[in-house]
Amino acid sequence: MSVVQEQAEIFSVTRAGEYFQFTVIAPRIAEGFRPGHFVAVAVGGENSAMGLRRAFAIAGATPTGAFAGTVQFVVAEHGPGTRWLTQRRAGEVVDLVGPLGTPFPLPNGPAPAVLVGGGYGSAPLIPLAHALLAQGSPIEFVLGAATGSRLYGELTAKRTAGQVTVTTDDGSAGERGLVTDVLPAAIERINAEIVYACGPMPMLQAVGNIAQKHAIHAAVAVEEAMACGIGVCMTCVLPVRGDDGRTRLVRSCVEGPVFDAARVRWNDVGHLPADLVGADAMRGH
Amino acid sequence: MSVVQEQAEIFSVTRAGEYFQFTVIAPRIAEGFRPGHFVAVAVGGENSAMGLRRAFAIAGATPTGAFAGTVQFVVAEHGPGTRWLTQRRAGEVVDLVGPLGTPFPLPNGPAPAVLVGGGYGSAPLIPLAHALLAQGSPIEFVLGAATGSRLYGELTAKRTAGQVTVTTDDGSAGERGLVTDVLPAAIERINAEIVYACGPMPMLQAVGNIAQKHAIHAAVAVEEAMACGIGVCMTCVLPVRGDDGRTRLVRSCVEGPVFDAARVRWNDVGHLPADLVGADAMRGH
Amino acid sequence: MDMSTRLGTLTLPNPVLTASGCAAAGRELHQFFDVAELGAVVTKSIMTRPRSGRPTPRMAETPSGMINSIGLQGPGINSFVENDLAWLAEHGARTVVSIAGGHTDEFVELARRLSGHPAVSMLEVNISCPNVESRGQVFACDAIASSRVIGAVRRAADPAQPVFAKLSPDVTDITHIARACADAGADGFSLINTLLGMVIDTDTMAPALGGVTGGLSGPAIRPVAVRCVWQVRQALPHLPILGMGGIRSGLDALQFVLAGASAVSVGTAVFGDPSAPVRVLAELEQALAERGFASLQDAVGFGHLTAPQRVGRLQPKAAGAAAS
Amino acid sequence: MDMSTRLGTLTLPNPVLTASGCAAAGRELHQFFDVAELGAVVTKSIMTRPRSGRPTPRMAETPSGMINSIGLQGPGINSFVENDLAWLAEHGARTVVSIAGGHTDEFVELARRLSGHPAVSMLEVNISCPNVESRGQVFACDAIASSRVIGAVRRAADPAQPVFAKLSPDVTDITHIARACADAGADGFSLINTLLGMVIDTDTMAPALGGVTGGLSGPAIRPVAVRCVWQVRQALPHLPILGMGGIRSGLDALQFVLAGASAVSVGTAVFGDPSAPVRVLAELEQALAERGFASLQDAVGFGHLTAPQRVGRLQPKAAGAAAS
Ligand SMILES: Cc1cc2nc3c(=O)[nH]c(=O)nc-3n(C[C@H](O)[C@H](O)[C@H](O)COP(=O)(O)OP(=O)(O)OC[C@H]3O[C@@H](n4cnc5c(N)ncnc54)[C@H](O)[C@@H]3O)c2cc1C
Ligand SMILES: Cc1cc2nc3c(=O)[nH]c(=O)nc-3n(C[C@H](O)[C@H](O)[C@H](O)COP(=O)(O)OP(=O)(O)OC[C@H]3O[C@@H](n4cnc5c(N)ncnc54)[C@H](O)[C@@H]3O)c2cc1C
Ligand SMILES: Cc1cc2nc3c(=O)[nH]c(=O)nc-3n(C[C@H](O)[C@H](O)[C@H](O)COP(=O)(O)O)c2cc1C
Ligand SMILES: Cc1cc2nc3c(=O)[nH]c(=O)nc-3n(C[C@H](O)[C@H](O)[C@H](O)COP(=O)(O)O)c2cc1C
Ligand code: FES
Ligand code: FES
Repeated sequence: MSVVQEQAEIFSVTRAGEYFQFTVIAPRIAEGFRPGHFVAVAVGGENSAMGLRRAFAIAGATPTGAFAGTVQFVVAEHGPGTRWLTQRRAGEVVDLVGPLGTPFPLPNGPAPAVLVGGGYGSAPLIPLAHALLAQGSPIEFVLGAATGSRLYGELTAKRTAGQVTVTTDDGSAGERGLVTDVLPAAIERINAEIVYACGPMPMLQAVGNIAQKHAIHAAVAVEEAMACGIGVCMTCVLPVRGDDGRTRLVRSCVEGPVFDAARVRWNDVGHLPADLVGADAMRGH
Repeated sequence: MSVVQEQAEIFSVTRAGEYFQFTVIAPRIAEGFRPGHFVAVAVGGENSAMGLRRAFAIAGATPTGAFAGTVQFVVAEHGPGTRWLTQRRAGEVVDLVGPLGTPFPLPNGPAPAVLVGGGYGSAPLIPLAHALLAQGSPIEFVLGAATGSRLYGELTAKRTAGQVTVTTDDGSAGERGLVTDVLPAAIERINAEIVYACGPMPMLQAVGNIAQKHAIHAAVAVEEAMACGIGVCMTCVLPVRGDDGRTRLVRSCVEGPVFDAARVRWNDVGHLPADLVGADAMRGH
Repeated sequence: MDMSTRLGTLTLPNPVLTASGCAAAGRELHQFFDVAELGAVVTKSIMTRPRSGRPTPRMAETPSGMINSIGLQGPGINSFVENDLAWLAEHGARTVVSIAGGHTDEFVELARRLSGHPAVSMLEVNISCPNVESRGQVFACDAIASSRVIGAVRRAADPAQPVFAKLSPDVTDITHIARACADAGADGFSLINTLLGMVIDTDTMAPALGGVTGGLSGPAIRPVAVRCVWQVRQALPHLPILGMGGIRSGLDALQFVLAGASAVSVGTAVFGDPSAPVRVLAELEQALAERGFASLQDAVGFGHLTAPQRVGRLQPKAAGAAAS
Repeated sequence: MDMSTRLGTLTLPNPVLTASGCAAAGRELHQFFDVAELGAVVTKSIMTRPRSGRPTPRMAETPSGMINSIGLQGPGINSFVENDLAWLAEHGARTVVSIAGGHTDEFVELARRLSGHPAVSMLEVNISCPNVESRGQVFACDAIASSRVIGAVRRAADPAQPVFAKLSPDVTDITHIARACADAGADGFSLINTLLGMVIDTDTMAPALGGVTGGLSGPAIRPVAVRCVWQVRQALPHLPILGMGGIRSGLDALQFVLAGASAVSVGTAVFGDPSAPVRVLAELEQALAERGFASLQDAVGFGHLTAPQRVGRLQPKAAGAAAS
């Protein structure tokens, strides 16, 4: 796989609840895509005051066949950069760098898996589901959001996997509650050997805890503010335990965004725990 | 007249040689318009790195009748701001402030006049011609440009005034040469009592000299880089002799852009001549 | 929402002002909104004599900003008092008069001239101008020169008129200059003046400005301005700050307030949007309400508070929003 | 077009480099272009020991710029030499190693460690870091501390490796610091490091960065950077300058060259466009040709020349364009 920069024509933009689904023509990115990868999109056009790219998980890529060379991603309007993006129309061109990051690890053979998505976090789980099913892994989805309009991919998930449990904080769709309320049952239902998750950090931590209780692996995709997305700036770091048991601040754009939940020191995000490699050298600075 | 800020829908954008003619819906600006006024247009959209407006002479305004409430201006692509503008399309909205500046002085009664336009400088002369003709003043146009594609308004001028002399530096349209080569003949032809001009500064100075030789008045519209366009920043100044014979740096956005050519100290533009009011206070700074 | 604020002994109905040199003396902006609606109008720095200012070109646009080199063009104090100040008084505008000088005596002369003038609510002392007695070094770049000017102005000025020192960010330690001014009697600070910058015109291949270097302003410098306000607030928490530098929206203004500014000036943004000051005021009021503040005062310096200190300063969200 | 340039005793085939901390050690950018095509790769400032850097969040976007507070996260000099430097050498990249320290001895240790290393073309001494021996005051903000570090590094370093002092714009007079470094033996200057800035998050109402303040970079600061290059060139015309700060295009780079930079670093622009350095190089070459320069060298400092001095430095336009 190699990372490339592509001028991608927008094939279509469609609404889905509060989200905007983009399909863009980016054959070289589509070719290298594996589930969990993301793209970094330039925003604001020429003379924009916004110099940094915005990251979006790839929600699908079609290297061959119908719609060959397309890449999908899903945008939630958040601030000025995403607002600019949601105002783009089919036929316009956006500047993409990708595929970026380390994708979701796939089991070596068939293995039952639960896929947990919070809000637009379900987007990268759709292509992951396809990959798992292709391997013969039974899967189930758990999708949650604050409210019904912020759910993403429920129908596609149903078409793909059959079993989808939905929760919303306000009960406007599915069960009222959090994804973590229904996750244990889902794990037990299919005897899951792995949980995949993408969504807000507290959700990822909670998913990790549940997986741990079930003594199974949780591969979770995080979202940290990124300046470069390609590994050169060191802004996107998280405290993660390495093979040697020592914790380092590692770049979520290249070593992540997918991490083993058990290795992320969630409660130390935003802090410098004393046992962090190199924390001792920070004293007096 | 009062200056207003209007969100103006673009009614049409058409090409004319190298220029783009905009017609926008700005009824309050149209209402206050007098020939010589200009508008200041915000460029780059939301999140633009360009915070300053761009100035354009008003090339026409229709306060009543068909196309009521529209304002016309002509844009030459120059740098990023004008490039952004020329990419706008009908239906989009631009943010305008206007009408700005001091308009062309009109003679008290009918008075033969020559109107000299360099490049897009002819744009504000078209509505001026209408005003003069309405007063019963015989008029003639002299239009010049570096090359044919940079002429503006030749046809409209012909329809309005009949007599139009065209010059181009390269001879690609009209006579090869400068507007000032043919201006004396035009002045003499109609016994002009006033010359109006808009175009590059060296042209304005030369027009002023010719008018002076013919002992007639020249009202010329200058173009100085402007930060605010409304008189608050003092960036757009020129050395102009006042009624008291003393030279001051005056704001071309409010006291201009139209000046009596004989009062502008052309050769001192960009300098601080010692006799300038307040130049003595600059010493040691 | 109580938007009133205090700058020393001066109470203003709201915290949004114009910035010196970006609003002339209010007259032109009055075409777009009533200048009496502002916290105050801050006038272009005035000197004793008429000044031509620097040769053109005087400005160049830069990414999210601009540089200018006006050179304090102005009519001199007499004309200013007769025309500008009279107009402002007539239109009910509260007025902060910015004064500038080439030497301490000039500042003193200006302060005396404005003393007792009922239209003058406050003096802003622009010490970011060259000191002719010190080879043109800018007063604000030297703690001793700064404190000398501020001390002299404070003594000469009307005791009822607060004296604010307007500082330059182009110094190694702005708190050092601020402390010197505070010791000399400054009633508060205006932060910040422009940063020294330069643009080279790649067509002429020479400096784009007649004055070679110029002052950088606009949103580009906002992070530097917020940092200066934060540092001075931390160093001298008892003195009020008038914050400025790249404010274009109510949320921009809120950053300054949270960092410790009791009021803000809107400068360069006016060039892009002539009614920016009143828009910023409305947006700031809404932003404060949305965040549950009962008054502007509760938000001043809020960014410095620790979590326990924050408690009690905010109303429950809904109540705050309703209060707007 | 002869694009070669000299930084002290070092000759580079072209004048476009990466900026320290914006290109890691070249490996990631090598996905987008061959790092050997650059004038040189400037590596992230390295210190003796592994460093965790500061807590997150570490960046916030600002108008035409960003602020960062990475805190010099890095693997320490040993790992750097074994892994990064080895990789750079293997890929034929010329390398400028940026070194940082908490005290003079740390800088010296780093210079010694890199002495004689064939992959090291030059040292850039990042003195914009806190001096642990001086209550954390940044070296570059103090002429004495700066000259002490630069002098010590110059003595300890390989004589074949030029030593450039990387200065901070956050000082009252950058030429004063530059002179002190020159007197201490600096072979040239890297201008500029980031400006100290701050953003307050209006949602959390607290500083946006874990480190509270951070360094402002990007096009927003370009006018300040060009001004610093201009001033140092004027003060010390015999010493070469590596210019940086907001360079995103060939014309941006040309401004620095005209102001007196012999080479430029492209930093923050890489985050928006990973191949910015090679694009800037191509654009700069074309811009020089269009303006009739026969070589990059003819353009260095051209903005300072008087009209008579300019004559003869330019070829007739057509010839110049043809040479591109
Ligand atoms: C690996 C990854 C995958 C992502 N996938 C998606 C996705 O599929 N769909 C989607 O809608 N959003 C996704 N995000 C979040 C998205 O990048 C942000 O919402 C977006 O950058 C916000 O930009 P803005 O200009 O609208 O907001 P602003 O808040 O104005 O952005 C200002 C700056 O902060 C950064 N920033 C703000 N919020 C975030 C955030 N949550 N994560 C990272 N950086 C942030 C921006 O990149 C920008 O540099 C993803 C983020 C990451 C890191
Ligand atoms: C009173 C007045 C009337 C004008 N009328 C017209 C017109 O009818 N049609 C037209 O095409 N152009 C007109 N201009 C010129 C037009 O304003 C500039 O071409 C335009 O501002 C360039 O912006 P830019 O971003 O494309 O170029 P840039 O060169 O990138 O602009 C950078 C900055 O310099 C200023 N600037 C650059 N060139 C000029 C210039 N020639 N005059 C003033 N400011 C400049 C810009 O406003 C901007 O702030 C007029 C200018 C003035 C002052
Ligand atoms: C064109 C212009 C003229 C200025 N003139 C003055 C002045 O006369 N006195 C002064 O103290 N500051 C002056 N300033 C600085 C502003 O008052 C303000 O401190 C600075 O521009 C930062 O705020 P801003 O980014 O909102 O403009 C001027 C700024 C500009 C852009
Ligand atoms: C994320 C980031 C990290 C940086 N790290 C360093 C560093 O380690 N050492 C250093 O000397 N400068 C560092 N800098 C400063 C840059 O090298 C450069 O001087 C500055 O950013 C201005 O250039 P730019 O606007 O092109 O980025 C860093 C800048 C950024 C944005
Ligand atoms: S975003 Fe730059 S290293 Fe990860
Ligand atoms: S452009 Fe601001 S005063 Fe004329």
